[in-house]
Amino acid sequence: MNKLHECIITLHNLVSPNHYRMVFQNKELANQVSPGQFLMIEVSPGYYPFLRRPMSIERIFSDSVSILYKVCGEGTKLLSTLSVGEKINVQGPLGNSFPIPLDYQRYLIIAGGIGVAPFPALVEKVLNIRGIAPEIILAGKDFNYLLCEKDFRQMGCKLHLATEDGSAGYKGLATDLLQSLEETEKTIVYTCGPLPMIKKVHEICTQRKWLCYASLEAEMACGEGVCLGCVVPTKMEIGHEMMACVCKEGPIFDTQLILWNKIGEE
Amino acid sequence: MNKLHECIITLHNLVSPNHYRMVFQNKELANQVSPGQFLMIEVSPGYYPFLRRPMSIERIFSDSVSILYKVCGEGTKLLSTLSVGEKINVQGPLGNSFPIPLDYQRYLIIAGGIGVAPFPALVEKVLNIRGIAPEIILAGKDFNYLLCEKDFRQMGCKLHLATEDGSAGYKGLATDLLQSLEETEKTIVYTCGPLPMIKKVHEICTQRKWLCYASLEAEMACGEGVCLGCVVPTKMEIGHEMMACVCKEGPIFDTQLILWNKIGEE
Amino acid sequence: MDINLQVSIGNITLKNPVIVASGTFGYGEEYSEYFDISQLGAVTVKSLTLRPRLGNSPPRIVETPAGMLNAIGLQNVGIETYLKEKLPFLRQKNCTIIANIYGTSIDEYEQLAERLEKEGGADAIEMNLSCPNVHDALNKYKCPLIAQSPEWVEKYTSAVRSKVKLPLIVKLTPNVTDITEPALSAEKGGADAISIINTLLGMSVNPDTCKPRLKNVVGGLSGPAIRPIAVKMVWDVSRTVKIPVVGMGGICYTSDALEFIIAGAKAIAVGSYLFRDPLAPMRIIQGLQDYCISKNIDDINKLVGSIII
Amino acid sequence: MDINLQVSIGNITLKNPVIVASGTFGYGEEYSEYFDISQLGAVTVKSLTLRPRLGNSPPRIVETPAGMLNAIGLQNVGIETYLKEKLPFLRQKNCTIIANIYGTSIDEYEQLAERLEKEGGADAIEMNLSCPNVHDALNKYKCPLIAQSPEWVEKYTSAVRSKVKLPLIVKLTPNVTDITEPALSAEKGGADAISIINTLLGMSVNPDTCKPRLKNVVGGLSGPAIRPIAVKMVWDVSRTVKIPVVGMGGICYTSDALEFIIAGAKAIAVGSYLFRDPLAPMRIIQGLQDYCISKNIDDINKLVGSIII
Ligand SMILES: Cc1cc2nc3c(=O)[nH]c(=O)nc-3n(C[C@H](O)[C@H](O)[C@H](O)COP(=O)(O)OP(=O)(O)OC[C@H]3O[C@@H](n4cnc5c(N)ncnc54)[C@H](O)[C@@H]3O)c2cc1C
Ligand SMILES: Cc1cc2nc3c(=O)[nH]c(=O)nc-3n(C[C@H](O)[C@H](O)[C@H](O)COP(=O)(O)OP(=O)(O)OC[C@H]3O[C@@H](n4cnc5c(N)ncnc54)[C@H](O)[C@@H]3O)c2cc1C
Ligand SMILES: Cc1cc2nc3c(=O)[nH]c(=O)nc-3n(C[C@H](O)[C@H](O)[C@H](O)COP(=O)(O)O)c2cc1C
Ligand SMILES: Cc1cc2nc3c(=O)[nH]c(=O)nc-3n(C[C@H](O)[C@H](O)[C@H](O)COP(=O)(O)O)c2cc1C
Ligand code: FES
Ligand code: FES
Repeated sequence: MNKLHECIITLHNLVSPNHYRMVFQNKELANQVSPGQFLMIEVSPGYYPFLRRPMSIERIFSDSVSILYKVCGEGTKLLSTLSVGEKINVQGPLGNSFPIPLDYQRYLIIAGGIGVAPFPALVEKVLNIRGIAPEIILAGKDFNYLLCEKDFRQMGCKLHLATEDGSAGYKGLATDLLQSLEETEKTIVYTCGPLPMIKKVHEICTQRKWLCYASLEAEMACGEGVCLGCVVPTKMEIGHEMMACVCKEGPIFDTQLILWNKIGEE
Repeated sequence: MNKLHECIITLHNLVSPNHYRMVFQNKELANQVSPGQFLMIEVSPGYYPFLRRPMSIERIFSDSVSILYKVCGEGTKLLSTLSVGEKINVQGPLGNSFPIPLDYQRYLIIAGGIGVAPFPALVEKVLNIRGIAPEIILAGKDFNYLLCEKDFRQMGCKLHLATEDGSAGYKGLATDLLQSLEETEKTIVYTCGPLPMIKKVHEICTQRKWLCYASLEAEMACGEGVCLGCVVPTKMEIGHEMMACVCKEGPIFDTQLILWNKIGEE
Repeated sequence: MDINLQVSIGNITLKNPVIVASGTFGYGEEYSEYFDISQLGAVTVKSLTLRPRLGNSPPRIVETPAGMLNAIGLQNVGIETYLKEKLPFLRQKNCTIIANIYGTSIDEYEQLAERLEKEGGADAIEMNLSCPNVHDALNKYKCPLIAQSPEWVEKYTSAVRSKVKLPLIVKLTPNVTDITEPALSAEKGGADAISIINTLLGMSVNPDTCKPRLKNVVGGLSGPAIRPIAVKMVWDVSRTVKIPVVGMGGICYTSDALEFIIAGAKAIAVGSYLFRDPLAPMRIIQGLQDYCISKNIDDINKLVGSIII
Repeated sequence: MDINLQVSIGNITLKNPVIVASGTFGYGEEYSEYFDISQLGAVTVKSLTLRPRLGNSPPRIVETPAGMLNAIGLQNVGIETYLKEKLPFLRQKNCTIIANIYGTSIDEYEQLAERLEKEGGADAIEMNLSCPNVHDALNKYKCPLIAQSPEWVEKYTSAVRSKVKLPLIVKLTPNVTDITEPALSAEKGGADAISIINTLLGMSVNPDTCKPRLKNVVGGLSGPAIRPIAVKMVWDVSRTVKIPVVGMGGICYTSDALEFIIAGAKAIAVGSYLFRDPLAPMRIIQGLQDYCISKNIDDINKLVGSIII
């Protein structure tokens, strides 16, 4: 199995202010990936920047893969300057993927901002193996940042929108919306977004005894569990604290296993 | 006078294997430059590479300037990936320019390989102020590397070609051709190319008592005489050795002033 | 032309001079999915300690210009788990193994070395006397390293030397006034080779929060940024000691490896650049071969220290 | 909001904390074509010696990853030509002048300082005890620097201190085991400030020729590559001494300057990055102003050493 892929960029669009979608073609890669996994992308040749950039897999096509990203620093800025037809070196697939237990009727996704990135692929897979469209709480700063809304609708998902400024859907946070959802059904939750949001989702799920999986972020160097740079404190080993690599044991974690009290306030 | 210019690339062509011509537009810059001067070019944003790249001015147009360059390392490779329409940050004009004394009938240029770069602008200027077309010895590895040949012909120059493999013109070196030229006329020589060639041209000119100006190269950081990184040992100050900055006191030097015995074999 | 790429360190012979650096290759499993790791001159494993270590709290890494800071804090499985769970894989792959060890006392280094020798856990031992990311609470940010004291270097080295026959490589820190002093001490102590450089102490601050970017505040700088410093130290040390030098610090391409070898390194190690390009060591092995052919050099050992001043 | 950007060093006040580093700004003439240099906190001139110096043979510079090596060898016009030909320009431009001096003995430093004070040649003196690019023929490549010996640092500093009243800044080298030692010595010797860091020793080899890329073999590494090392040393020193620290090493952007200030630097200097962007200091002055506004800080001095550990 080869994990270093030369891909060809086949689409590269601005999808909302500062956010891009890139599709790149490589059949070998496309055939290996699962929802929840990520890629380490070389944004430019040479040493600037020195490290690759981790990006979630947004969607998986027959011979290509898409990512959805936000320009926040130099690396993503360089990425955004690449053109269709150019080659890009992609390492992956890396990390684990979303578990999809079959004994649920309600699959609930809570996505904040660019945290939506790994979910289109997840929705497709849940549809595929369960025939059920996940329910989604989609939150963002304002209506511009409710990414993938149309895609989710086309996939038949029930959507709950929230914006901080009220420019679309509920005015407030994703977690407020979550609080207001019915508790009755047996529900599995998937979440990704800012850490405080994930933590709050975890707390609500704990109260409700809902299983909750979060896709975490950490600064990464190798993406392969080698450098031990991307750890998060967990109780994955029984009896004592264990530093788990977000890139290897994650990025998807059962939020019950995370030692929340050991994670800094940022 | 502003020396930092945002220019727009208006033309960027491969002119022979590994050699490119780039034209960029900036009226302010175009109005300031003289033949022989050079520019410090930012080949990419960020730190890679850290320094600008020095490039001679090939031709001067009413609102733009051209350079002719050879891809040899990372910097020039990056430069070659830029597209028409993109912006490029250019510092200049820098350094001195070719002196054009009026009391000569014969202006002789000896150019080796990419060393031809500063001469199209010089030819135009000599034509302009003297109405005489310089005579040119143009040398290269093979016929591919006789750059600007057509341009010089169009300008009316008498050309002597030399290639190492004999694929065009005389088979051998520029300096062999120089040796074979007539000694009679009062001649001023301009040269640029590999250092051993320049040195040999200097020796021949010394024998013949011809005034000889060479455009020198040195690794440069500032291009402004500030870092003192680009020096060449000279006798520009009478009585003792003086380290002259190629970027400030040069790049054009009267070859009589260079302390050739202090210049390493490379 | 038949090119000899083999080099010797102590009484072992490496297939070629290209090693992978401790802490950047785990215990070999991950990157064996990328290439046949038995092709390497040697694999240096992540620093081993007597007991497993949790390491520092995150964030542990920050990218910097042409490099990175790390403050892993020697998270590792501990020697016993290494011997039980990691070693068999490396042996099965037929790797030449350099076991990097870290102890908090001479006694711990001795125990680690003896245990490794007894269990056949390594083909050579690298003593990490220079990890910048562990420190006692009392002296929290000054972190004096053993390798900063020539006297201690000699003591530690000779202690371990007296306990094991395995080739002994001593890994030094660049955070010193004169690298030749601890190098000479290591040689005196009986080391078979010096490996330089470990990381340079550094830090980075986030102006938005006014906090250090590393939870541990201080970390070790690696990557191409430090290469000129490393090459200079290799040159200094290789002219000073008689034992071989293993050079590392920012090696990415063949030309970088050549810089170190020509400056005096008998072997070289690829470190952080593995994170960018896991195939870098293989490219370098091929590149060294090609270079020798193009320069008509039949034995890479002839290149070692061939710098012309 | 009215923001105070003024900072004091010894008994002088700089308009703002942004200085330009010695050897990267000449004597001010060249870059005054790019911007109004009187806007700078101060201009540090290229190291001055008693007599003019020719400097080293070329090549003197090599680009490296995110940085450069230089081995200029203190080429300069000498103090007398400085006073006659360079000083008037700086005075006419109304610059705050830091004169950087280099001597080969205590006596030379004293003479230089006295001459400067007598002729009004500077508003502050920076003693360069840390130039890596000058060495006597005997000890050609070891080049021990004054700043590598805390004892000598104190001697040199106190000698000059006793001769002049001008604010005295002592510039130290990062090529030491513990930077706080020479810093404490400089403070004891009567320095008004410490400036760190000078360049790190480094070298580069051309594999094609097997020769060093610098004629002088060894040079000093500067640029963003070394920034994390510099920030760490600024943090170390500023917690140790009571006098102000002038921070430098790879500063390119406002955020870099802020790293140093938050880590403990009262003023900062832009060095090699000037070669890339001569306007960098002006951008940083503006950037500091903007940062203070956005953070509601009315006095930049409140930011100095404000790091939260
Ligand atoms: C498993 C995983 C999946 C991700 N998926 C996506 C995605 O699908 N879309 C998207 O827009 N972003 C995603 N991110 C975040 C993305 O990697 C960062 O935004 C990006 O690396 C920033 O790079 P930069 O050079 O633009 O920013 P800079 O701030 O200049 O980067 C400096 C350094 O910090 C690291 N860094 C900065 N922010 C983050 C972050 N949030 N997480 C991890 N490292 C960071 C960079 O990788 C780099 O090493 C993901 C992160 C992880 C760990
Ligand atoms: C005044 C002057 C005018 C020049 N004009 C031209 C021109 O018109 N066309 C052209 O093709 N080249 C010209 N050169 C040479 C050109 O600057 C180099 O080829 C270029 O800098 C190489 O950069 P690189 O990153 O591709 O190579 P690398 O080898 O990767 O560069 C590494 C470092 O060495 C420096 N360097 C490498 N070769 C040279 C060189 N020959 N001269 C100076 N610095 C060098 C680079 O600037 C850089 O700092 C000129 C040089 C000078 C000094
Ligand atoms: C993430 C990381 C972890 C490291 N861990 C160790 C270690 O456990 N033991 C050790 O001796 N060196 C360790 N090092 C240092 C490297 O082995 C090497 O000496 C250093 O990184 C310089 O090489 P480079 O610039 O090629 O990375 C580590 C380096 C990095 C980047
Ligand atoms: C080309 C060059 C010349 C220098 N000359 C001197 C000098 O004469 N005296 C001095 O004290 N420092 C000198 N320095 C060191 C700088 O002042 C500064 O301390 C160092 O470069 C680190 O800052 P930077 O990374 O921003 O360049 C020189 C640096 C460079 C790059
Ligand atoms: S990024 Fe290296 S271990 Fe996760
Ligand atoms: S390049 Fe700086 S002085 Fe010439």
